[in-house]
Amino acid sequence: MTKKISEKTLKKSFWNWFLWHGCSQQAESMLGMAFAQSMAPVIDELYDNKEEKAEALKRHITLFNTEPQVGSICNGVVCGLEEANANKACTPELISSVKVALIGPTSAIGDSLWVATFIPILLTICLSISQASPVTSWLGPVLYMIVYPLGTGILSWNLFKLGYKSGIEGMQGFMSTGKLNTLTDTMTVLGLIVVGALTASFVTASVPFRIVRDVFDATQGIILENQVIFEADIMLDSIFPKILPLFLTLGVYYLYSKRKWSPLKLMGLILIIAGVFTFVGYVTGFYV
Amino acid sequence: MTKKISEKTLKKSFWNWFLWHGCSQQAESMLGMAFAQSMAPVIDELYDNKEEKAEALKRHITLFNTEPQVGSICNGVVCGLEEANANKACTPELISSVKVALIGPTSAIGDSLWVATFIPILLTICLSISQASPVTSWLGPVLYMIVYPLGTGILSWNLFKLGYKSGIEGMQGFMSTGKLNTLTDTMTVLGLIVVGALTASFVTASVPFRIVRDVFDATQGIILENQVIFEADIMLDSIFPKILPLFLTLGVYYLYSKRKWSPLKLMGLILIIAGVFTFVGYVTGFYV
Amino acid sequence: MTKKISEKTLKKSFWNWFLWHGCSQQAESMLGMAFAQSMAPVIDELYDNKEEKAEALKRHITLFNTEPQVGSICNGVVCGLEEANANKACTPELISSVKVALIGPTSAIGDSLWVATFIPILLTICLSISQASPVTSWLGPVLYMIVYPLGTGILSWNLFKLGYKSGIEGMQGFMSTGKLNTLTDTMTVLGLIVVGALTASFVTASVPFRIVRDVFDATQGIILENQVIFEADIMLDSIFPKILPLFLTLGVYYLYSKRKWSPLKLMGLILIIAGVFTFVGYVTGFYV
Amino acid sequence: METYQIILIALFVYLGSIGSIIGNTMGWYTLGRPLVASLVVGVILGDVQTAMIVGIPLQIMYMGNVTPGGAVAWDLSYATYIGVAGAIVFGIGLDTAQTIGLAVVFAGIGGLVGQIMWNVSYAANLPLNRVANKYAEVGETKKMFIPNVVMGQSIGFACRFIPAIIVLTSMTAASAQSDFAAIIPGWVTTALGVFGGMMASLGMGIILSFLLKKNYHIVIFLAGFVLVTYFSLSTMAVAVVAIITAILYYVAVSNIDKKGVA
Amino acid sequence: METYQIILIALFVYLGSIGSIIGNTMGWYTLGRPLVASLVVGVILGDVQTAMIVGIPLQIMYMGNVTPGGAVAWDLSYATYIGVAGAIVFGIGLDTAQTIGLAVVFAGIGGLVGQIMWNVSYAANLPLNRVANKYAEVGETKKMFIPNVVMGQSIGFACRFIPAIIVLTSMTAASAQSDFAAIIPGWVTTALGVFGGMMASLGMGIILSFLLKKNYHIVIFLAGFVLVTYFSLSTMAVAVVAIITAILYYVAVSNIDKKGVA
Amino acid sequence: METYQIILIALFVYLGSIGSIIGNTMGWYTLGRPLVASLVVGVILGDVQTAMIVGIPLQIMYMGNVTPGGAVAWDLSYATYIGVAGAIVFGIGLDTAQTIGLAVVFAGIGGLVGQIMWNVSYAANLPLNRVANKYAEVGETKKMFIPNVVMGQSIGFACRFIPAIIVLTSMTAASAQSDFAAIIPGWVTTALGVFGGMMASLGMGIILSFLLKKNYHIVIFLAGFVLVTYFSLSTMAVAVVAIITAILYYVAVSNIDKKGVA
Ligand SMILES: OC[C@H]1O[C@H](O)[C@@H](O)[C@@H](O)[C@@H]1O
Ligand SMILES: OC[C@H]1O[C@H](O)[C@@H](O)[C@@H](O)[C@@H]1O
Ligand SMILES: OC[C@H]1O[C@H](O)[C@@H](O)[C@@H](O)[C@@H]1O
Repeated sequence: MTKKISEKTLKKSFWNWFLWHGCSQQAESMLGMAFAQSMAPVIDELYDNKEEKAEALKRHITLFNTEPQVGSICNGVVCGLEEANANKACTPELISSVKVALIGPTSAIGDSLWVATFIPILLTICLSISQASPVTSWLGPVLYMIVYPLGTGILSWNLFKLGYKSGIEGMQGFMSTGKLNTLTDTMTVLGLIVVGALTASFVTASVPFRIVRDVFDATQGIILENQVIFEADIMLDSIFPKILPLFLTLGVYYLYSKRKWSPLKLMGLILIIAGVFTFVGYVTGFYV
Repeated sequence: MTKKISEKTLKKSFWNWFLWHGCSQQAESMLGMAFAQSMAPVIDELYDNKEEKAEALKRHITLFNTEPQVGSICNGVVCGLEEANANKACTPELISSVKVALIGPTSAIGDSLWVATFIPILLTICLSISQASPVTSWLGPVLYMIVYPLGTGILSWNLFKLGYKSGIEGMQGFMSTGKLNTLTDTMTVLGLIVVGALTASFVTASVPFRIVRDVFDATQGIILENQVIFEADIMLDSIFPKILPLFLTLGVYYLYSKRKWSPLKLMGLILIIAGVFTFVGYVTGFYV
Repeated sequence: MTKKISEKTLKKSFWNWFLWHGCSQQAESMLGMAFAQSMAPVIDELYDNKEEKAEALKRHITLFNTEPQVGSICNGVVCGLEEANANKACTPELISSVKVALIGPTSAIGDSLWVATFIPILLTICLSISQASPVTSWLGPVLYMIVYPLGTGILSWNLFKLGYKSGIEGMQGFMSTGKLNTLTDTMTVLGLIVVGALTASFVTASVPFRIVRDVFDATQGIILENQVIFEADIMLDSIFPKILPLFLTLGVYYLYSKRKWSPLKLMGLILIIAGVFTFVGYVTGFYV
Repeated sequence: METYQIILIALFVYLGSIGSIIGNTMGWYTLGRPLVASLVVGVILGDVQTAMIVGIPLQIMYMGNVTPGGAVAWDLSYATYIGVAGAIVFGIGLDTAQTIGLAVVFAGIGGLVGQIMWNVSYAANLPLNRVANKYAEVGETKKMFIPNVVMGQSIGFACRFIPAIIVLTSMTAASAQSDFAAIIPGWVTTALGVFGGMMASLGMGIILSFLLKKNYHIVIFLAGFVLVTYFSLSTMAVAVVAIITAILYYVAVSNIDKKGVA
Repeated sequence: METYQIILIALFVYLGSIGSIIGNTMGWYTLGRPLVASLVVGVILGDVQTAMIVGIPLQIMYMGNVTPGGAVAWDLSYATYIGVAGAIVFGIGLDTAQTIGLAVVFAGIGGLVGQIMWNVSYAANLPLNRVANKYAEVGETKKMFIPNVVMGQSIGFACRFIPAIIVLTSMTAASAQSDFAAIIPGWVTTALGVFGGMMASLGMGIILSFLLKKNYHIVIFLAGFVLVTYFSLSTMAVAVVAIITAILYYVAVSNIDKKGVA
Repeated sequence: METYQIILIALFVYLGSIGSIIGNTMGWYTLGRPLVASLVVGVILGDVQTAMIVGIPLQIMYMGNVTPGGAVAWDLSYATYIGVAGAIVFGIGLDTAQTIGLAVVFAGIGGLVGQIMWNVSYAANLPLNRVANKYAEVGETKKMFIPNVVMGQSIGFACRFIPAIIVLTSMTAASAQSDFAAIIPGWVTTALGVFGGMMASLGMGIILSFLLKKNYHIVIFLAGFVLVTYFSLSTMAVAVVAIITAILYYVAVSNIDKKGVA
């Protein structure tokens, strides 16, 4: 008899993930335990003896990571694969490799499109509502508190179901025709453009360097006091607007990606740069 | 002896079309009778006996439609094909199928590029001339009355001749190498971009919903009267500018294309929406 | 024993070019003599007897042209090819054909990207520094005098070395896989976009034609004096902004490229047009 | 309005209507445009300046008028001739804004009447196919103009000229009632303005039904849309950008096809 | 602050922190956002208006906060709850700009504490893997919630709630010292503002490390960048443009692949 | 001007001219730019401030100067040195606008003389090919500098230095006539301004003749054009956009070619 995950179990699996994906996050297995907990009810339903359950659990407490809200599609896909496996239409190896393959794209897409794009846009709208009038400033956060969790929840659940339905055939069809590659490439294009825009919009950095002097105006024959005769930021921006945030971001990328610096170390570096810049700013009269 | 349409007959055919393409428009054959009248002199010259003429006429009073000004290229093409047919180098079936194939692209391109783009641009220029000074406001329409008919007439006649010259070889060469497909695709790209711009430029719709209240300004300790604390339009536009005209247009498209609503019915719907919106606008104080 | 150009000789060849590329420019061989002088030390080192040297010199005093700063890559490439030739790994014919092939792309790219784009950008920055305050207006030119020659020199030398290193293998690898074509096409795309922008930015031309009249304002019942009721430039720009510079440039292109007019003749034509336009401008009250 | 003025305007209503005997190029697309129509009415009624003052906003309001596939959503010709005439006849002594308001209202009435008459003529033309067929059966090339021009235009003329006469005569009669402008409530003008702006979606929607052949085509449409909204381009600018894009698209596809074949 | 207020705020600091028991959607991404957090603090301390006045600039300053791959550079939840509470407690009698300055400083302190505590919990969670493993070995599906939820959240709660209590209590104690605001030098506020703006680069840089797979990818990133700088588009506008581009890219690549195969 | 000043300026006219002995990088493209030239003249004549005041507008006016394929439409070096010197010598007591007008006129005269002299030297250099050929025939590598540098630059020096001396001396002589500025009619300045703006088309047109290889290339050129006119980008911005486009184009074409081959 073909095994099938019941609707109730799917919901249980989803909620386990949606609420508790971040509870035990750490550097070893990242969201591994949370993923295993999400799979627990599914495993329970699909497999009959302890050995099978143990094996399934063990493969899901290993390292896993994703942006959890958009990444619920992974849980859905794995539900589908486990179902197929229980029906001997899939192998544990395939399950593991698909899972690992999904880490990259779902993390990147989720972080860049949902967390870094959708949230700021929604916040901007709510902010402008709050700014309209001090009396009704509570309207903005209230709206956000309703729209964001509700919208995200619905999205997350639908992605979960989508993943489950496309399941094994979906994945195989995709992989054989090279469509997965095309889709991943497309998502990368999307993500890169958006992250470029985010960098330009949200990273701020300026060289607080300014030369101020009294100058003699020959045409009028008078001395003009405290004229700004050089402003580093304006010059840099006239070469390439926001060049500093760009290089800062690329620098961080380089140190993180190529030099394997930890985020903590990077944070320290940024703190130092910020300190130095502030200092220079006070010395040159940029800040007063 | 090879048959050839005389220059005079071509001109006659063109004028029959240019002046009288719209005279008997109706839902059964659309511009069918007009097309037959345009072909009448050509048929007269190419075929010798009544039977042939009758056959040719009959195939041209059937359904035909196009944007008539740009679409005169169809008449030209059919002239060429009839000539070829009279010389046994083409078949009546090919003529009919080419004619039908041309309906779609020439209608769409003509409507979107000529009627919906060129006319408004020309009108805008003439409008600004009229607006320059009340004394010379007549200059705008006079300019339009000269430039538009003349320019369109010249274009139309040249497209007619172009169609005639490329004729059968042109069409066949095009069709065999897949060039026609590429050209149609290209024209579709062109048309779609332009129609997108037109929708954004010319369709207007706003939600006339506004919340007005007296608010207490805590920082100044005074009551500000009749403050607009919510304006639906501004909020919608901050999400996606002109989102309403966009959805209105896509809605009309959907009802027309997928639900087969008639334009009359759609017009009624729009009238109702406009009424409701106006009503809401008065109730919420958007209109006064 | 394999022959190799010494570092010292390469430097000598570069300096000969960098300083004296323009010394004997004329219509017959353009920069031919300068190129030969640049190759002279290389030839001296690579070949042993007078005959070989004579042959090599003769092939390099023939016509050659390029934008000399970016075009130093050609000298580098030819150094590499001569070295290969001295080692029997290349033929004189190949050297000559590669040299000729490089004239077009390096001229066009150098002129459009370096001379016409980089220089104006750098000048714009320096200009804005000079404009900041009359006392420090000398800062702009001084900055330019340092940054431009230094930057260009470094670029030029590195392109020279790059050309030398890729040398024969580079050129052959490139040519066989069609990569050179792709690169040339890419550079053409780059150049064309930039030249388009330059034309719009730096070519200025306006039709100084204006109709000025007293008009009667019916709404106010008064006569408004000297109203501009028609301004050719504004109308043209509302059709297509900067249409005149566009057509002027395309006209010059046409006359130079298709009608083989000389630059001097074109200059005369432009002088006449400028004269006529100025005249019309004074007559219609555009200039006063 | 004098009788000869009524007859002249009604004649132009006919000539400027879709499918009139002078062809759409000179008729519908020239005489039928509000900008031109207002000049014509102004000349006939002897007040070009007022005519242009109301004609310009009407032209702006109806800029997006397209009639794909015989879908005449709004009879522009009727709308403007009646609208401008109404504004001149009833507008004496009103200020500019009020006069324009009047024009919008009368244009609304006119456009509606015109739209109905278009549908009447569209139906009335159907039997002509029988006539054309009879001639075609016997190869009477010389007689094809009878169903198309003679009959078609008799119907067309009747459907435009006569109702226009009626409407214009009623207006003349009503204009005795000098406080007419005061009767029209403000919301009518507002509603008609809103309606006019929304009507442009009809033409666009129908053109889209020809152009949207594949699902992803919607994003090309959107591209044109955002060029206006996000990049603030004019229609003309988008047309230029679209032509550039289309040519590059054509060259690219042709090249790829060539390579695929080789 | 009263004791119950301190407890309530500390509770929200925990709920709004990354990985709390109500899930990041409702916690970190909703309760943790400065805009929402300031409302909550305002309600608890009974001064919504002041809370929002400082919450809005904090939200703008921390807009670009992303935490890819567990890299929590800055604890937003901690930062805002402490920042807003500090501004209300110490800000009595100050003008708006000074109050906001105070909020930035306290948010700086709070964010730092939060960032440290995140790293503590991140380390403290490591042994849980052993527990999970034990249950997994014997197929105890029903007990997977013990290491993940029960143990994970005990640690999480301890790491957020307790330090928050300490910080808030100290603040309450210190607020006796009424000229506190005067003690904070201007450069601290400035430096923290500069730091906040630069910190957004951390999130971006780390996301980039996932996305930049080939060298030329950098120019796609740059394309998004210049759409903002040169074309003045908003993030939303770029997102729309990016989606359009991506769909066209997908269609184009799919078509070319099809042709290449055939 | 004193004799030593005249000699110095004439020397710089030569050094800043196209193909001088210090190379175009340091000469034509550095000393020859109006911005630099005006500083040099200012230093020599001891009035840097006035020199810069007229140098800046001259630089803006001649920004688009390119000389593809030896087509020196306008001798920038001559133009500015003479123009700035003229403005300083004759401009005493004039206001800023008048001084700049003077500079434009003298730059016009200077540029024309320079343009003529360029053509003279371009012709005079022709026989050098014979000399070079003779040395080449016998493989005299060491002597290639004779025709190129020694002879070429004797001609170049003669063609620039001597006429510059003459022009500058005449100017000095004429400056006795103190109302010189009044003699120059306004239309001369206007016409020269118009001419200067149009001259940039010469450089562009000639570069285009190298770049426009296929018919459709014109639309790529147009794309750059409309990025400036419709999208209001600066030259720098277009350069960045063009580089992004070019790299993506290169990657796309390379990929398609690879697929076509496989
Ligand atoms: O859509 C093509 C064409 O269809 C019909 O013939 C008429 O409505 C024309 O106005 C229109 O241009
Ligand atoms: O980067 C993907 C993902 O990694 C971790 O799980 C957390 O930092 C999440 O916030 C993040 O979204
Ligand atoms: O066009 C390439 C090149 O041609 C000639 O050598 C000179 O006019 C140079 O200034 C120019 O850069």
